[in-house]
Amino acid sequence: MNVTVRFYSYFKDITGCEELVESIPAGATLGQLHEQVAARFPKLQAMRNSTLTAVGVDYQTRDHILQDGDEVALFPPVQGG
Amino acid sequence: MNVTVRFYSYFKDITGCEELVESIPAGATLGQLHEQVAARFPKLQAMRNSTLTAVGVDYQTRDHILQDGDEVALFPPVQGG
Amino acid sequence: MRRELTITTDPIEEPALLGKRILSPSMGAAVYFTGVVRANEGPDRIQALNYEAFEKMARHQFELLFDQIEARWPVESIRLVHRIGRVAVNEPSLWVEVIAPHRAGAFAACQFLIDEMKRVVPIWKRPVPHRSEGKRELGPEPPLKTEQGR
Amino acid sequence: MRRELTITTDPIEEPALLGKRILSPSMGAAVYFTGVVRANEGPDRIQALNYEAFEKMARHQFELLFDQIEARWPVESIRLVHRIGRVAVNEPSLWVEVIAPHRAGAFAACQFLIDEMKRVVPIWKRPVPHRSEGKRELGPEPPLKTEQGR
Repeated sequence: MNVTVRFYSYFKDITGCEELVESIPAGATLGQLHEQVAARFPKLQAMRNSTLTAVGVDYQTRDHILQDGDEVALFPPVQGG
Repeated sequence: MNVTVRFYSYFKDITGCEELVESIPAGATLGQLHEQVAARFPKLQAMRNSTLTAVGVDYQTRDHILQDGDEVALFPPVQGG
Repeated sequence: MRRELTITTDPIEEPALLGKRILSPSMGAAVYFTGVVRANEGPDRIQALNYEAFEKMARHQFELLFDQIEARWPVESIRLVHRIGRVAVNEPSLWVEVIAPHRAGAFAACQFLIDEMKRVVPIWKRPVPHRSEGKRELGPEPPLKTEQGR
Repeated sequence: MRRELTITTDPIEEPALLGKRILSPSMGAAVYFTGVVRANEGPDRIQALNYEAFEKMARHQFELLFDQIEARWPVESIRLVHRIGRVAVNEPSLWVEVIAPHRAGAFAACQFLIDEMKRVVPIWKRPVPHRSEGKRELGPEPPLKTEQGR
Protein backbone atom coordinates (compact mmCIF):
# COMPACT_ATOMS: atom_id res chain seq x y z
CA MET A 1 0.00 0.00 0.00
CA ASN A 2 1.03 3.63 -0.48
CA VAL A 3 1.28 6.56 1.89
CA THR A 4 2.24 10.15 1.20
CA VAL A 5 5.11 11.58 3.25
CA ARG A 6 5.52 15.35 3.62
CA PHE A 7 8.50 17.19 5.08
CA TYR A 8 8.43 20.56 6.78
CA SER A 9 10.94 23.25 7.73
CA TYR A 10 14.58 22.29 7.17
CA PHE A 11 13.64 18.65 6.64
CA LYS A 12 12.74 19.82 3.13
CA ASP A 13 16.32 21.02 2.69
CA ILE A 14 18.04 17.95 4.05
CA THR A 15 15.89 15.64 1.97
CA GLY A 16 15.73 17.96 -1.04
CA CYS A 17 12.07 17.01 -1.17
CA GLU A 18 8.68 18.35 -0.05
CA GLU A 19 6.61 15.27 -0.58
CA LEU A 20 7.07 11.66 -1.68
CA VAL A 21 4.92 8.57 -2.02
CA GLU A 22 6.23 5.58 -0.16
CA SER A 23 5.25 1.96 -0.69
CA ILE A 24 4.90 -0.01 2.55
CA PRO A 25 3.61 -3.47 3.47
CA ALA A 26 0.06 -3.74 4.82
CA GLY A 27 0.07 -3.39 8.61
CA ALA A 28 3.27 -1.36 8.64
CA THR A 29 3.70 1.04 11.55
CA LEU A 30 4.61 4.70 11.51
CA GLY A 31 7.94 3.72 13.08
CA GLN A 32 8.68 1.32 10.22
CA LEU A 33 7.84 3.95 7.63
CA HIS A 34 10.04 6.48 9.44
CA GLU A 35 12.97 4.03 9.37
CA GLN A 36 12.39 3.24 5.72
CA VAL A 37 12.45 6.93 4.78
CA ALA A 38 15.33 7.78 7.10
CA ALA A 39 17.43 5.00 5.57
CA ARG A 40 17.39 6.98 2.34
CA PHE A 41 18.32 10.36 3.86
CA PRO A 42 21.35 10.12 6.19
CA LYS A 43 20.71 13.56 7.73
CA LEU A 44 17.15 12.57 8.55
CA GLN A 45 18.53 9.44 10.15
CA ALA A 46 20.71 11.57 12.44
CA MET A 47 17.65 13.51 13.57
CA ARG A 48 15.40 10.56 14.22
CA ASN A 49 15.15 11.10 17.96
CA SER A 50 13.95 14.69 17.69
CA THR A 51 11.68 14.13 14.69
CA LEU A 52 7.95 14.67 15.20
CA THR A 53 5.55 12.41 13.34
CA ALA A 54 1.93 13.01 12.39
CA VAL A 55 -0.72 11.17 10.43
CA GLY A 56 -3.27 13.55 8.97
CA VAL A 57 -3.47 16.41 11.50
CA ASP A 58 -2.70 14.38 14.64
CA TYR A 59 0.54 13.39 16.24
CA GLN A 60 1.08 9.64 16.33
CA THR A 61 3.70 7.44 17.92
CA ARG A 62 5.93 4.80 16.28
CA ASP A 63 3.53 1.91 16.93
CA HIS A 64 0.62 3.59 15.07
CA ILE A 65 -0.53 1.28 12.24
CA LEU A 66 -0.79 3.02 8.89
CA GLN A 67 -3.60 2.74 6.36
CA ASP A 68 -3.39 2.91 2.59
CA GLY A 69 -3.54 6.54 1.47
CA ASP A 70 -2.47 7.99 4.84
CA GLU A 71 -0.80 11.38 4.78
CA VAL A 72 2.24 11.27 7.00
CA ALA A 73 4.24 14.34 8.06
CA LEU A 74 7.81 14.33 9.36
CA PHE A 75 9.18 17.50 10.85
CA PRO A 76 11.65 18.93 13.35
CA PRO A 77 10.61 20.42 16.72
CA VAL A 78 8.10 23.22 16.24
CA GLN A 79 9.00 26.85 16.88
CA GLY A 80 5.86 28.94 16.65
CA GLY A 81 5.35 32.28 18.32
CA MET B 1 3.05 68.16 69.38
CA ASN B 2 0.53 67.98 66.53
CA VAL B 3 0.06 65.55 63.69
CA THR B 4 -2.48 65.54 60.86
CA VAL B 5 -4.61 62.42 60.47
CA ARG B 6 -6.36 61.69 57.15
CA PHE B 7 -8.98 59.04 56.50
CA TYR B 8 -9.65 57.32 53.20
CA SER B 9 -12.44 55.27 51.64
CA TYR B 10 -15.24 54.34 54.04
CA PHE B 11 -13.17 55.42 57.03
CA LYS B 12 -14.31 58.91 56.04
CA ASP B 13 -17.92 57.77 56.43
CA ILE B 14 -17.52 56.00 59.75
CA THR B 15 -15.62 58.92 61.27
CA GLY B 16 -17.65 61.59 59.44
CA CYS B 17 -14.32 63.27 58.86
CA GLU B 18 -11.65 63.54 56.17
CA GLU B 19 -8.87 65.07 58.19
CA LEU B 20 -8.19 66.09 61.78
CA VAL B 21 -5.30 67.47 63.78
CA GLU B 22 -4.40 65.43 66.81
CA SER B 23 -2.31 66.50 69.76
CA ILE B 24 0.08 63.84 71.04
CA PRO B 25 2.93 63.74 73.55
CA ALA B 26 6.48 63.98 72.22
CA GLY B 27 7.84 60.51 71.43
CA ALA B 28 4.38 59.04 70.83
CA THR B 29 4.21 56.08 68.47
CA LEU B 30 1.92 55.52 65.50
CA GLY B 31 0.22 52.79 67.56
CA GLN B 32 -0.53 55.22 70.39
CA LEU B 33 -1.95 57.77 67.95
CA HIS B 34 -4.08 55.07 66.34
CA GLU B 35 -5.51 54.08 69.75
CA GLN B 36 -6.14 57.69 70.69
CA VAL B 37 -8.09 58.29 67.46
CA ALA B 38 -9.91 54.95 67.57
CA ALA B 39 -11.06 55.64 71.12
CA ARG B 40 -13.11 58.50 69.70
CA PHE B 41 -14.69 56.53 66.81
CA PRO B 42 -16.13 53.16 67.94
CA LYS B 43 -16.43 51.81 64.37
CA LEU B 44 -12.77 52.60 63.75
CA GLN B 45 -11.97 50.74 66.94
CA ALA B 46 -13.73 47.64 65.60
CA MET B 47 -11.58 47.75 62.47
CA ARG B 48 -8.27 48.27 64.18
CA ASN B 49 -6.80 44.95 63.11
CA SER B 50 -7.40 45.47 59.41
CA THR B 51 -6.50 49.17 59.36
CA LEU B 52 -3.47 50.18 57.32
CA THR B 53 -1.31 53.02 58.65
CA ALA B 54 1.04 55.31 56.77
CA VAL B 55 3.17 58.30 57.62
CA GLY B 56 3.72 60.52 54.62
CA VAL B 57 3.71 58.15 51.64
CA ASP B 58 5.17 55.09 53.39
CA TYR B 59 3.56 52.36 55.40
CA GLN B 60 4.70 52.31 59.01
CA THR B 61 4.08 49.91 61.89
CA ARG B 62 2.71 50.65 65.37
CA ASP B 63 6.13 51.21 66.94
CA HIS B 64 7.07 53.99 64.50
CA ILE B 65 7.83 57.16 66.47
CA LEU B 66 5.99 60.22 65.20
CA GLN B 67 7.41 63.69 64.64
CA ASP B 68 5.67 67.03 65.04
CA GLY B 69 3.84 67.89 61.80
CA ASP B 70 3.71 64.32 60.49
CA GLU B 71 0.91 63.47 58.08
CA VAL B 72 -0.65 60.20 59.12
CA ALA B 73 -3.13 58.24 57.01
CA LEU B 74 -5.54 55.59 58.28
CA PHE B 75 -7.37 53.47 55.76
CA PRO B 76 -9.00 50.11 55.15
CA PRO B 77 -7.42 47.39 52.97
CA VAL B 78 -6.71 48.68 49.47
CA GLN B 79 -8.69 47.53 46.44
CA GLY B 80 -7.09 48.92 43.31
CA GLY B 81 -7.43 47.40 39.89
CA MET C 1 13.70 50.50 32.84
CA ARG C 2 11.29 53.05 31.38
CA ARG C 3 8.26 53.77 33.57
CA GLU C 4 5.09 55.60 32.76
CA LEU C 5 2.47 55.90 35.46
CA THR C 6 -0.88 57.61 34.90
CA ILE C 7 -3.62 58.04 37.48
CA THR C 8 -6.50 59.79 35.80
CA THR C 9 -10.24 60.29 35.68
CA ASP C 10 -10.11 60.07 31.86
CA PRO C 11 -11.25 56.91 30.08
CA ILE C 12 -8.48 54.46 29.26
CA GLU C 13 -7.97 54.48 25.49
CA GLU C 14 -6.17 51.23 24.76
CA PRO C 15 -5.65 51.67 21.00
CA ALA C 16 -4.11 55.11 21.58
CA LEU C 17 -1.84 53.67 24.26
CA LEU C 18 -0.78 50.85 21.94
CA GLY C 19 0.03 53.43 19.29
CA LYS C 20 2.59 54.99 21.64
CA ARG C 21 4.42 51.76 22.34
CA ILE C 22 8.19 51.94 22.30
CA LEU C 23 9.84 48.57 21.81
CA SER C 24 13.52 48.25 21.05
CA PRO C 25 14.73 45.64 18.52
CA SER C 26 15.96 43.22 21.18
CA MET C 27 12.54 42.95 22.84
CA GLY C 28 10.41 39.90 22.04
CA ALA C 29 7.42 40.12 24.37
CA ALA C 30 4.72 42.63 25.27
CA VAL C 31 2.19 41.54 27.88
CA TYR C 32 -0.94 43.56 28.56
CA PHE C 33 -3.54 43.43 31.26
CA THR C 34 -6.82 45.28 31.02
CA GLY C 35 -8.95 45.19 34.17
CA VAL C 36 -12.60 45.89 33.46
CA VAL C 37 -15.45 46.76 35.87
CA ARG C 38 -17.80 43.80 36.19
CA ALA C 39 -21.59 44.08 36.50
CA ASN C 40 -21.57 41.47 39.24
CA GLU C 41 -18.73 42.88 41.32
CA GLY C 42 -19.77 42.05 44.88
CA PRO C 43 -23.15 40.59 45.82
CA ASP C 44 -25.33 43.04 43.85
CA ARG C 45 -25.38 44.07 40.24
CA ILE C 46 -23.87 47.52 39.89
CA GLN C 47 -23.73 50.16 37.20
CA ALA C 48 -20.26 51.47 37.99
CA LEU C 49 -17.45 51.55 40.51
CA ASN C 50 -16.23 54.72 42.09
CA TYR C 51 -12.46 54.65 42.57
CA GLU C 52 -10.67 56.82 45.11
CA ALA C 53 -6.90 57.17 45.38
CA PHE C 54 -4.56 58.61 47.98
CA GLU C 55 -2.69 59.73 44.92
CA LYS C 56 0.62 60.93 46.29
CA MET C 57 1.11 57.72 48.25
CA ALA C 58 -0.23 55.60 45.36
CA ARG C 59 2.39 57.07 43.03
CA HIS C 60 5.14 56.39 45.56
CA GLN C 61 4.00 52.82 46.15
CA PHE C 62 3.81 52.14 42.41
CA GLU C 63 7.37 53.44 42.05
CA LEU C 64 8.54 51.09 44.82
CA LEU C 65 6.93 48.19 42.92
CA PHE C 66 8.61 49.31 39.69
CA ASP C 67 11.94 49.32 41.59
CA GLN C 68 11.35 45.74 42.69
CA ILE C 69 10.50 44.66 39.14
CA GLU C 70 13.61 46.34 37.78
CA ALA C 71 15.72 44.41 40.28
CA ARG C 72 14.12 41.05 39.53
CA TRP C 73 13.36 40.90 35.81
CA PRO C 74 15.03 42.23 32.64
CA VAL C 75 12.06 44.45 31.79
CA GLU C 76 12.61 47.26 29.30
CA SER C 77 9.48 49.23 30.02
CA ILE C 78 6.34 49.37 32.14
CA ARG C 79 3.34 51.55 31.48
CA LEU C 80 0.43 51.57 33.90
CA VAL C 81 -2.79 53.54 33.79
CA HIS C 82 -5.25 53.44 36.69
CA ARG C 83 -8.50 55.25 36.15
CA ILE C 84 -10.13 56.81 39.22
CA GLY C 85 -13.53 58.40 39.79
CA ARG C 86 -16.56 56.76 38.28
CA VAL C 87 -15.86 53.84 35.92
CA ALA C 88 -18.91 52.24 34.32
CA VAL C 89 -19.45 48.51 34.00
CA ASN C 90 -17.59 47.09 30.98
CA GLU C 91 -15.05 49.94 30.98
CA PRO C 92 -11.38 49.47 31.88
CA SER C 93 -10.17 50.70 35.27
CA LEU C 94 -6.61 49.40 34.90
CA TRP C 95 -4.22 48.96 31.99
CA VAL C 96 -0.73 47.55 32.27
CA GLU C 97 1.94 47.02 29.62
CA VAL C 98 5.18 45.15 30.31
CA ILE C 99 7.84 44.86 27.63
CA ALA C 100 10.69 42.38 28.05
CA PRO C 101 13.07 40.30 25.93
CA HIS C 102 11.18 37.06 26.68
CA ARG C 103 7.65 36.24 27.62
CA ALA C 104 8.35 34.50 30.93
CA GLY C 105 9.75 37.67 32.50
CA ALA C 106 7.03 39.83 30.98
CA PHE C 107 4.23 37.63 32.35
CA ALA C 108 5.87 37.26 35.77
CA ALA C 109 6.50 40.99 36.14
CA CYS C 110 2.98 41.90 35.01
CA GLN C 111 1.34 39.50 37.45
CA PHE C 112 3.64 40.56 40.29
CA LEU C 113 2.78 44.20 39.66
CA ILE C 114 -0.97 43.64 39.78
CA ASP C 115 -0.84 41.29 42.77
CA GLU C 116 1.31 43.72 44.76
CA MET C 117 -0.72 46.73 43.65
CA LYS C 118 -3.79 45.12 45.19
CA ARG C 119 -1.86 44.70 48.42
CA VAL C 120 -0.11 48.04 48.85
CA VAL C 121 -1.28 50.80 46.51
CA PRO C 122 -3.85 53.02 48.31
CA ILE C 123 -6.76 52.91 45.87
CA TRP C 124 -10.27 51.91 46.86
CA LYS C 125 -13.48 51.24 45.04
CA ARG C 126 -17.14 51.54 45.96
CA PRO C 127 -20.06 50.16 44.03
CA VAL C 128 -22.52 52.52 42.39
CA PRO C 129 -25.82 50.63 42.64
CA HIS C 130 -28.53 50.79 40.01
CA ARG C 131 -31.04 53.63 40.37
CA SER C 132 -33.83 51.13 40.80
CA GLU C 133 -32.34 50.29 44.19
CA GLY C 134 -33.51 53.76 45.17
CA LYS C 135 -33.06 54.34 48.86
CA ARG C 136 -29.51 53.10 49.10
CA GLU C 137 -28.38 55.99 46.98
CA LEU C 138 -29.28 58.44 49.71
CA GLY C 139 -26.88 57.10 52.30
CA PRO C 140 -23.14 56.64 51.86
CA GLU C 141 -22.26 53.85 49.50
CA PRO C 142 -21.35 50.69 51.35
CA PRO C 143 -17.79 49.42 51.07
CA LEU C 144 -17.28 46.69 48.55
CA LYS C 145 -16.56 43.53 50.45
CA THR C 146 -15.09 41.04 48.08
CA GLU C 147 -12.18 38.80 48.89
CA GLN C 148 -11.81 37.49 45.39
CA GLY C 149 -9.68 39.72 43.22
CA ARG C 150 -10.11 40.16 39.54
CA MET D 1 -16.01 29.77 24.79
CA ARG D 2 -15.67 31.94 21.70
CA ARG D 3 -12.61 31.16 19.57
CA GLU D 4 -11.10 33.12 16.75
CA LEU D 5 -7.99 31.74 15.09
CA THR D 6 -6.19 33.54 12.29
CA ILE D 7 -3.08 32.32 10.47
CA THR D 8 -2.13 34.94 7.94
CA THR D 9 0.68 36.57 6.02
CA ASP D 10 -0.85 39.99 6.75
CA PRO D 11 0.67 42.27 9.38
CA ILE D 12 -0.92 41.99 12.83
CA GLU D 13 -2.84 45.20 13.48
CA GLU D 14 -3.26 45.30 17.26
CA PRO D 15 -5.37 48.48 17.54
CA ALA D 16 -7.83 47.11 14.96
CA LEU D 17 -8.01 43.81 16.83
CA LEU D 18 -8.63 45.65 20.10
CA GLY D 19 -11.42 47.56 18.42
CA LYS D 20 -13.21 44.29 17.72
CA ARG D 21 -13.10 43.08 21.32
CA ILE D 22 -16.29 41.54 22.66
CA LEU D 23 -16.42 41.49 26.43
CA SER D 24 -19.60 40.67 28.29
CA PRO D 25 -20.52 42.62 31.48
CA SER D 26 -19.46 39.81 33.81
CA MET D 27 -15.89 39.74 32.48
CA GLY D 28 -13.21 41.50 34.52
CA ALA D 29 -9.93 40.62 32.82
CA ALA D 30 -8.42 40.79 29.35
CA VAL D 31 -4.85 39.52 29.01
CA TYR D 32 -2.84 40.10 25.83
CA PHE D 33 0.41 38.74 24.57
CA THR D 34 2.23 40.19 21.61
CA GLY D 35 5.27 38.25 20.45
CA VAL D 36 7.69 40.36 18.45
CA VAL D 37 10.61 39.31 16.23
CA ARG D 38 13.90 40.15 17.95
CA ALA D 39 17.00 41.43 16.13
CA ASN D 40 19.18 39.09 18.16
CA GLU D 41 17.09 35.95 17.77
CA GLY D 42 19.69 33.19 17.65
CA PRO D 43 23.44 33.82 17.54
CA ASP D 44 23.43 36.39 14.70
CA ARG D 45 21.60 39.62 14.18
CA ILE D 46 18.80 39.11 11.69
CA GLN D 47 16.53 41.36 9.68
CA ALA D 48 13.45 39.11 9.78
CA LEU D 49 12.13 35.66 10.50
CA ASN D 50 10.45 33.55 7.90
CA TYR D 51 7.60 31.55 9.40
CA GLU D 52 6.25 28.37 7.82
CA ALA D 53 3.12 26.53 8.97
CA PHE D 54 1.65 23.12 8.27
CA GLU D 55 -1.57 25.07 8.37
CA LYS D 56 -4.23 22.37 8.42
CA MET D 57 -2.54 20.58 11.29
CA ALA D 58 -1.70 23.86 13.03
CA ARG D 59 -5.38 24.83 13.03
CA HIS D 60 -6.36 21.43 14.42
CA GLN D 61 -3.70 21.56 17.14
CA PHE D 62 -4.77 25.07 18.16
CA GLU D 63 -8.37 23.84 18.44
CA LEU D 64 -7.23 20.99 20.69
CA LEU D 65 -5.48 23.52 22.93
CA PHE D 66 -8.61 25.71 22.99
CA ASP D 67 -10.58 22.61 24.06
CA GLN D 68 -8.17 22.05 26.94
CA ILE D 69 -8.44 25.68 28.03
CA GLU D 70 -12.22 25.55 27.90
CA ALA D 71 -12.16 22.48 30.18
CA ARG D 72 -9.75 24.03 32.70
CA TRP D 73 -10.56 27.73 33.03
CA PRO D 74 -13.74 29.84 32.87
CA VAL D 75 -12.57 31.71 29.79
CA GLU D 76 -15.18 33.61 27.76
CA SER D 77 -13.15 34.14 24.64
CA ILE D 78 -9.80 33.51 22.98
CA ARG D 79 -8.50 35.22 19.90
CA LEU D 80 -5.15 34.23 18.42
CA VAL D 81 -3.38 35.56 15.35
CA HIS D 82 -0.17 33.97 14.09
CA ARG D 83 1.53 35.69 11.23
CA ILE D 84 3.45 33.50 8.79
CA GLY D 85 5.81 34.28 5.92
CA ARG D 86 8.36 37.01 6.41
CA VAL D 87 8.05 39.03 9.62
CA ALA D 88 10.57 41.83 10.06
CA VAL D 89 12.41 42.55 13.29
CA ASN D 90 10.27 44.61 15.69
CA GLU D 91 7.03 43.41 14.10
CA PRO D 92 4.56 41.07 15.88
CA SER D 93 4.42 37.45 14.81
CA LEU D 94 1.90 36.37 17.46
CA TRP D 95 -1.02 38.06 19.18
CA VAL D 96 -3.20 36.42 21.81
CA GLU D 97 -6.22 37.75 23.69
CA VAL D 98 -7.81 35.88 26.60
CA ILE D 99 -10.96 37.23 28.27
CA ALA D 100 -12.08 35.81 31.60
CA PRO D 101 -14.00 36.86 34.71
CA HIS D 102 -10.82 37.13 36.80
CA ARG D 103 -7.21 37.80 36.01
CA ALA D 104 -5.74 34.57 37.46
CA GLY D 105 -7.58 32.41 34.93
CA ALA D 106 -6.86 34.79 32.08
CA PHE D 107 -3.11 34.82 32.79
CA ALA D 108 -2.94 31.06 33.34
CA ALA D 109 -4.85 30.26 30.15
CA CYS D 110 -2.80 32.70 28.06
CA GLN D 111 0.50 31.30 29.29
CA PHE D 112 -0.68 27.71 28.89
CA LEU D 113 -1.74 28.44 25.32
CA ILE D 114 1.62 29.92 24.32
CA ASP D 115 3.67 27.27 26.13
CA GLU D 116 1.69 24.45 24.52
CA MET D 117 1.68 26.11 21.12
CA LYS D 118 5.47 26.09 21.18
CA ARG D 119 5.36 22.36 21.92
CA VAL D 120 2.70 21.08 19.52
CA VAL D 121 1.60 23.54 16.83
CA PRO D 122 3.50 22.86 13.58
CA ILE D 123 4.95 26.27 12.82
CA TRP D 124 8.65 26.88 12.24
CA LYS D 125 10.83 29.92 11.80
CA ARG D 126 14.06 30.58 9.96
CA PRO D 127 16.24 33.64 10.29
CA VAL D 128 16.64 35.99 7.36
CA PRO D 129 20.21 37.25 7.77
CA HIS D 130 21.31 40.76 6.88
CA ARG D 131 22.38 41.27 3.28
CA SER D 132 25.87 42.20 4.41
CA GLU D 133 26.34 38.56 5.38
CA GLY D 134 26.22 37.92 1.65
CA LYS D 135 27.17 34.34 0.94
CA ARG D 136 24.84 32.71 3.38
CA GLU D 137 21.89 33.97 1.40
CA LEU D 138 22.78 31.70 -1.49
CA GLY D 139 22.38 28.43 0.38
CA PRO D 140 19.31 27.32 2.27
CA GLU D 141 18.74 29.27 5.44
CA PRO D 142 20.01 27.38 8.46
CA PRO D 143 17.49 26.27 11.05
CA LEU D 144 17.18 28.53 14.03
CA LYS D 145 18.64 26.70 16.97
CA THR D 146 17.50 28.41 20.10
CA GLU D 147 16.40 26.61 23.20
CA GLN D 148 15.23 29.72 24.94
CA GLY D 149 11.69 30.64 23.96
CA ARG D 150 10.30 34.11 23.84
